[in-house]
Amino acid sequence: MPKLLSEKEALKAYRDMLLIRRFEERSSQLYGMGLIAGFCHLYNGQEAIVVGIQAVLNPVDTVITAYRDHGHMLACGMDPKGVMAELTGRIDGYSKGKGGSMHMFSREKNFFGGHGIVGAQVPIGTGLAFAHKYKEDRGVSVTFMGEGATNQGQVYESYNMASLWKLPIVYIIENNHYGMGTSQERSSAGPNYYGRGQGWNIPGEQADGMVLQDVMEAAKKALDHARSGKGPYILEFDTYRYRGHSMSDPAKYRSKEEVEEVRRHRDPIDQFKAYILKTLKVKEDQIKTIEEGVKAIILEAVEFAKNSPEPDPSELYTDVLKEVTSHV
Amino acid sequence: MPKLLSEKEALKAYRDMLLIRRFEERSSQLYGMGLIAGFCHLYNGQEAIVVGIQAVLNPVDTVITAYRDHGHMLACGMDPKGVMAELTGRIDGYSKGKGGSMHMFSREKNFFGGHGIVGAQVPIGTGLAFAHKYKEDRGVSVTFMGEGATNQGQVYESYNMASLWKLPIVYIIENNHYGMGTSQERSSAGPNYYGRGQGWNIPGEQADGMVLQDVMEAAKKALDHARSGKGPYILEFDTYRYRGHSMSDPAKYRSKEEVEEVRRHRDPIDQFKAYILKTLKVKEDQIKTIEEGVKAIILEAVEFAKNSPEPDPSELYTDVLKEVTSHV
Amino acid sequence: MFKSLTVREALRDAMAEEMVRDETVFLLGEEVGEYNGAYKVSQGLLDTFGARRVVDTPITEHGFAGLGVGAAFGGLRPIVEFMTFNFSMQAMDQIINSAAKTLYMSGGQMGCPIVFRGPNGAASRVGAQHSQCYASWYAHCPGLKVISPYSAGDAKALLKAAIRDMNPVIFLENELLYGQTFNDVSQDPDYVLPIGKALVRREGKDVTLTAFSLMVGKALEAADRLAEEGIEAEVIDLRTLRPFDVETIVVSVMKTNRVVSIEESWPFAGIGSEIAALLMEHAFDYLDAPVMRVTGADVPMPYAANLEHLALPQVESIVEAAKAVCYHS
Amino acid sequence: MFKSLTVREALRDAMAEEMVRDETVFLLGEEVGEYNGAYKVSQGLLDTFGARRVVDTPITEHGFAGLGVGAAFGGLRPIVEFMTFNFSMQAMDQIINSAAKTLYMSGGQMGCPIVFRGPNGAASRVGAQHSQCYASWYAHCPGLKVISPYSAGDAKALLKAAIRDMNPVIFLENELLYGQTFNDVSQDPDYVLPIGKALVRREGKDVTLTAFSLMVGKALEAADRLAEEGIEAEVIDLRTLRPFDVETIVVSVMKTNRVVSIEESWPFAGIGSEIAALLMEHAFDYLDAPVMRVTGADVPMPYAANLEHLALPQVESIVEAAKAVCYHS
Ligand SMILES: Cc1ncc(C[n+]2csc(CCOP(=O)(O)OP(=O)(O)O)c2C)c(N)n1
Ligand SMILES: Cc1ncc(C[n+]2csc(CCOP(=O)(O)OP(=O)(O)O)c2C)c(N)n1
Ligand SMILES: [Mg+2]
Ligand SMILES: [Mg+2]
Repeated sequence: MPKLLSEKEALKAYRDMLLIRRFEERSSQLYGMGLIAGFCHLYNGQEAIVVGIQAVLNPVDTVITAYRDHGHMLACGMDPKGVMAELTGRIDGYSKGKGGSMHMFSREKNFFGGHGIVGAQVPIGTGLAFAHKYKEDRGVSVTFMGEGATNQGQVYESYNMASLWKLPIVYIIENNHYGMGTSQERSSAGPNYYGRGQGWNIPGEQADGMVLQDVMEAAKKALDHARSGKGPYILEFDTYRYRGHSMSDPAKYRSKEEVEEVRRHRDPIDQFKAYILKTLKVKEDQIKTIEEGVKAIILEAVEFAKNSPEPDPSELYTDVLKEVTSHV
Repeated sequence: MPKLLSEKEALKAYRDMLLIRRFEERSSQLYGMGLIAGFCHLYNGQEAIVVGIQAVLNPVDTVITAYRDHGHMLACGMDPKGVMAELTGRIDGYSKGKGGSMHMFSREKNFFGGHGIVGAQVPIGTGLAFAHKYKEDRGVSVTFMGEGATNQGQVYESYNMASLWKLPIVYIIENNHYGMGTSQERSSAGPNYYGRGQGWNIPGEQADGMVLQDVMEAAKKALDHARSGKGPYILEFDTYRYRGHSMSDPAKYRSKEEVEEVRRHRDPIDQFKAYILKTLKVKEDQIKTIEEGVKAIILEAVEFAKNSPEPDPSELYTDVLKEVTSHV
Repeated sequence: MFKSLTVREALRDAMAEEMVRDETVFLLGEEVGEYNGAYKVSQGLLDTFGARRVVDTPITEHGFAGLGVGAAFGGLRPIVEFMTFNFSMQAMDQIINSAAKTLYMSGGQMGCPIVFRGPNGAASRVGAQHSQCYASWYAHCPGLKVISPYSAGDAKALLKAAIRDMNPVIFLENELLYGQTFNDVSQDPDYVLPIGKALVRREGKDVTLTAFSLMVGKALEAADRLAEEGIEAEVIDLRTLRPFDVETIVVSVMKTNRVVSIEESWPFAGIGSEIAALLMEHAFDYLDAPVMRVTGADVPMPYAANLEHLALPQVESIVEAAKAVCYHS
Repeated sequence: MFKSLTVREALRDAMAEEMVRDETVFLLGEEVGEYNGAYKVSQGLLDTFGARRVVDTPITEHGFAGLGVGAAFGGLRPIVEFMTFNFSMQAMDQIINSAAKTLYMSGGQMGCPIVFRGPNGAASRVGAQHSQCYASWYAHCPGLKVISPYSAGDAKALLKAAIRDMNPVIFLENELLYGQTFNDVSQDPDYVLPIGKALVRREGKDVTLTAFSLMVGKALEAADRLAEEGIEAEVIDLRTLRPFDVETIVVSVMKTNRVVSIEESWPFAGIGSEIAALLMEHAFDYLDAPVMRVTGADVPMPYAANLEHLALPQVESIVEAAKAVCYHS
């Protein structure tokens, strides 16, 4: 473990996971208040995955995911103010309020969205890998998907091209065991997801997505593989989402006990907190400080998102086309 | 082998393969004469596959394939006259001349086409299997595809549903090593095609598609599996097409020697003829009789197809919609 | 004989009655079973009909649409639910190339009796990828029938007609209508409506408003407002988009001489464009003003509340358009 | 300065010149490399530019279209060839939801400079699944540009413009035009045409014929025939379908007062429908006759030679339509 994380890094990871958790809790509140609308998919419970992976990325690496994307954005350093203002549909949001929860991007942070169509991000992420290779920038595309999305045919079309052309890409399957109300058992044939790449000569492995260190370790191995020119790698993380699929899902397809069981025994933040307290001997008041810092950031984000104005009506017709042409 | 084929059956199989071969040779001629147009994909070289599989099917079983479909139609007993007349675009063709080479069907023979979009027949065939199971008719859907088509995502979406719901289906991959001008190596990652089902718990195996008896043996096993309620099975047959991809393909992407090598040493008809002569002690003149019979049938089909009239102009607007409603 | 029901309930009843009537009818789609439908349209169907006939699928629209087509070829009558029609884009090839064209390509042999249904167009605040209206795309294509009802009664009677039809039918619902109640729902299990007939929902002599689905409600509201200003608008609920009932519109135009077409989709090559072209051809001499189109803005759907409102046709814009063609200010 | 070339050669030259100019431009698709293109449009490009920039793909349109979109997001300028646009239906979701909408959904951040190109519409005798015209579907959707050129010179200059454009461009070619020679091809590598401008290919005062792609040729032939009968037809080559150059048509109609729109696609909600609607809105008082549409028959494309001929617009039907709107018999 010390190989993976210095104290400073551990505290940053703890802070990032907490930031995501608190951000989502606030999003839920704002949704209840009517300040956020439409589809809004929260990430509570899955925080260790994005934070663990982000910890082993290089700045040149690119990240892409589906609609359950707030965690990915915060983990890669996007400003919570801009994310929250997008959720409220305001001009200071990352997409000027035009995209909403599912459609945010940051070229600066190499975050390529935020995609609402299940599976669509997978070929796109494969294209980002193609670009890395073409440009020889040594970057890796990290392409996330849910376990439900792995049944999409475009995933295997992508696997095929990625393997044929040895593209630098790590496919990450966040297996939270449900795709909306459908459990993994009812949606997916086969022994597991990480092994489905074998048919295309893509190695894969599984790790506990609730344990930050496990995520990092697996991610490091996968990234090294992709970076060294060996082609794609698949990681499947066992994880859980605490909330319903989206804000409008009461999640009656699973028992309260099932959820409570995970929250109590496998929560990624609790587990990591226990680890840093015990193994890294971090002091309780260091933790306190972090928690207060996070609280302040979130409050600020909420205030910002409430006070940012709606986009000007003229924005309706902007950004449909980009009206410059390229002259190299 | 005697378990598989009586003398009578063997002679029928020989005749069917020969019928297909001669039919395709004539199609090629008619194409050259301008009597057939558009896309026309010949089956020469692959005859043992459809004939071998057809030999182990029950009448209730359904067959579906792509556009390289003349062999499948003849093997399942469709009338060469109707097939040839469709190729010439005449009213007595199986589709009244409206479909052409790629789009023929026979409900009577349970042949469901003839589909021009690569991969599209695979979910459709899976739906035929769904119907078999729903109706409990003990039928199996036999769904053919090329090795190029196996890269299509919809194939894996189909595998997933077929395995989840234990549908009675055998997927047949006719691996002729080229999809148009692209060799298997350049189109497909992975060690093989039949093994790609493992990720979905679907058993698969490979056999020599140039040897009729091998095809039958493999097919029998696969059909038994599907019929007994165990779900899908994948068969990959190693085969070869002698002609270009379609009539307009000069096939410059492979050497004449490569083609000649297969023709000389692995031709399915020659191999089977040698087998029946030697092992079944069939007489040369029995073979002759068959050959003459086939010749006559083909000549008759050609005459028929040349003389059948073009569809009446009024046919332009028929068959767009079916104007009866169901009242059970 | 006519009962008050929500559109959601009416659709469910249509499916349930047809499943009782015909053993080969089954429902296939994401979350249609144990979840009772993402929008609860299939509420109770799994309990009533069991997992053989109410089939939850993986999230693989291309695959399960194609599977539906195959099942239809195989003698069944699938109802394929798209959670929303936005996801039908993944299945487009199977819908057009396999379902719509095969009857023709087979010279009449291979009918494909299948219904593709689900909410179409914008819900509320769900953004560009989840808010497209597919009406004109599907209506463009021969081999399909395309229905898009407004009221609960029509939804039920037309869905039943669609299920009984021998052809592939695209049945475009609207999420914002699901909860709306109408007192026009027939309880007679044999009551079906003919596909291909528009309905005059309000008579008027000054201007014809054409609309379908959710926009019929807006057109009716606009007609109320116009009445206050002394303009009597006739409101036509198109109901079916293919085959298209141009006659009902022409008859109306012969009286009103003015038309406003309303749809929530993008303007270019939309349903309104077709209406303009058809009226040119069939009623040129009766038109006292150009056909005016009120459509969704020619942009992907924005998320922001104010922009979304601006992107969609509102009652005010319909009123304005009607006044404009009446040269009334 | 202008040279004689086939459309096929002109397209190849456009790609080659842009690949020389800009290192980020590359070509991706089935059989584009070693096979030199299924229709030989990319002849020689692999030899010149190597396998890094001329990439043969598996037969997975959905996947490689999406890969192209990702590569565009990642800073490259992909040209994605569909062997024919019929296969783009498998990729529709990536084209519309990912390529066309993302700029808007990102508030302007995520441009997607990509060209999807290939033959559109009917070739010869290839049947229903291989003969669809996608012009109106794509032109319906904001966030795209849609080009469909006729001559070799336009093909080259507009494809170069498309490759340089910052937006997703749908570039609809025609297989039957590939072998046709035009002497209008600029050899200046900096010569590009603006996207969005129609061209008057023949001047006339009696009737306006609008067309795009292969149908421009038929319209020009029809104009010759009409001239023999004393009718002077003006022929407009639309060239771009989105953004649409309504001005050029309106200017023409102000002179001719009559329009025949020609396209090979199905009539319902087609390009002709849009032209009718636009002319209602922009030139109602100038129209002396209804806009008449000559379109493909409203059926899937039949294979039989005689039926295929009947299914497609022919010179005779254009001549007849023009005479009809001129009230000339
Ligand atoms: C193509 C498509 N079909 C259906 C949907 C509706 N939908 C959104 S999320 C979702 C479930 C996805 O589950 P999973 O991939 O496991 O991701 P998770 O939500 O668990 O993170 C569904 C069915 C969609 N957005 N796109
Ligand atoms: C979706 C789609 N893409 C491309 C094509 C053009 N095409 C027709 S056949 C073919 C090659 C298919 O190869 P394979 O599956 O190996 O079958 P084979 O022709 O060898 O029998 C291609 C690319 C098509 N018909 N459909
Ligand atoms: Mg999940
Ligand atoms: Mg092949």
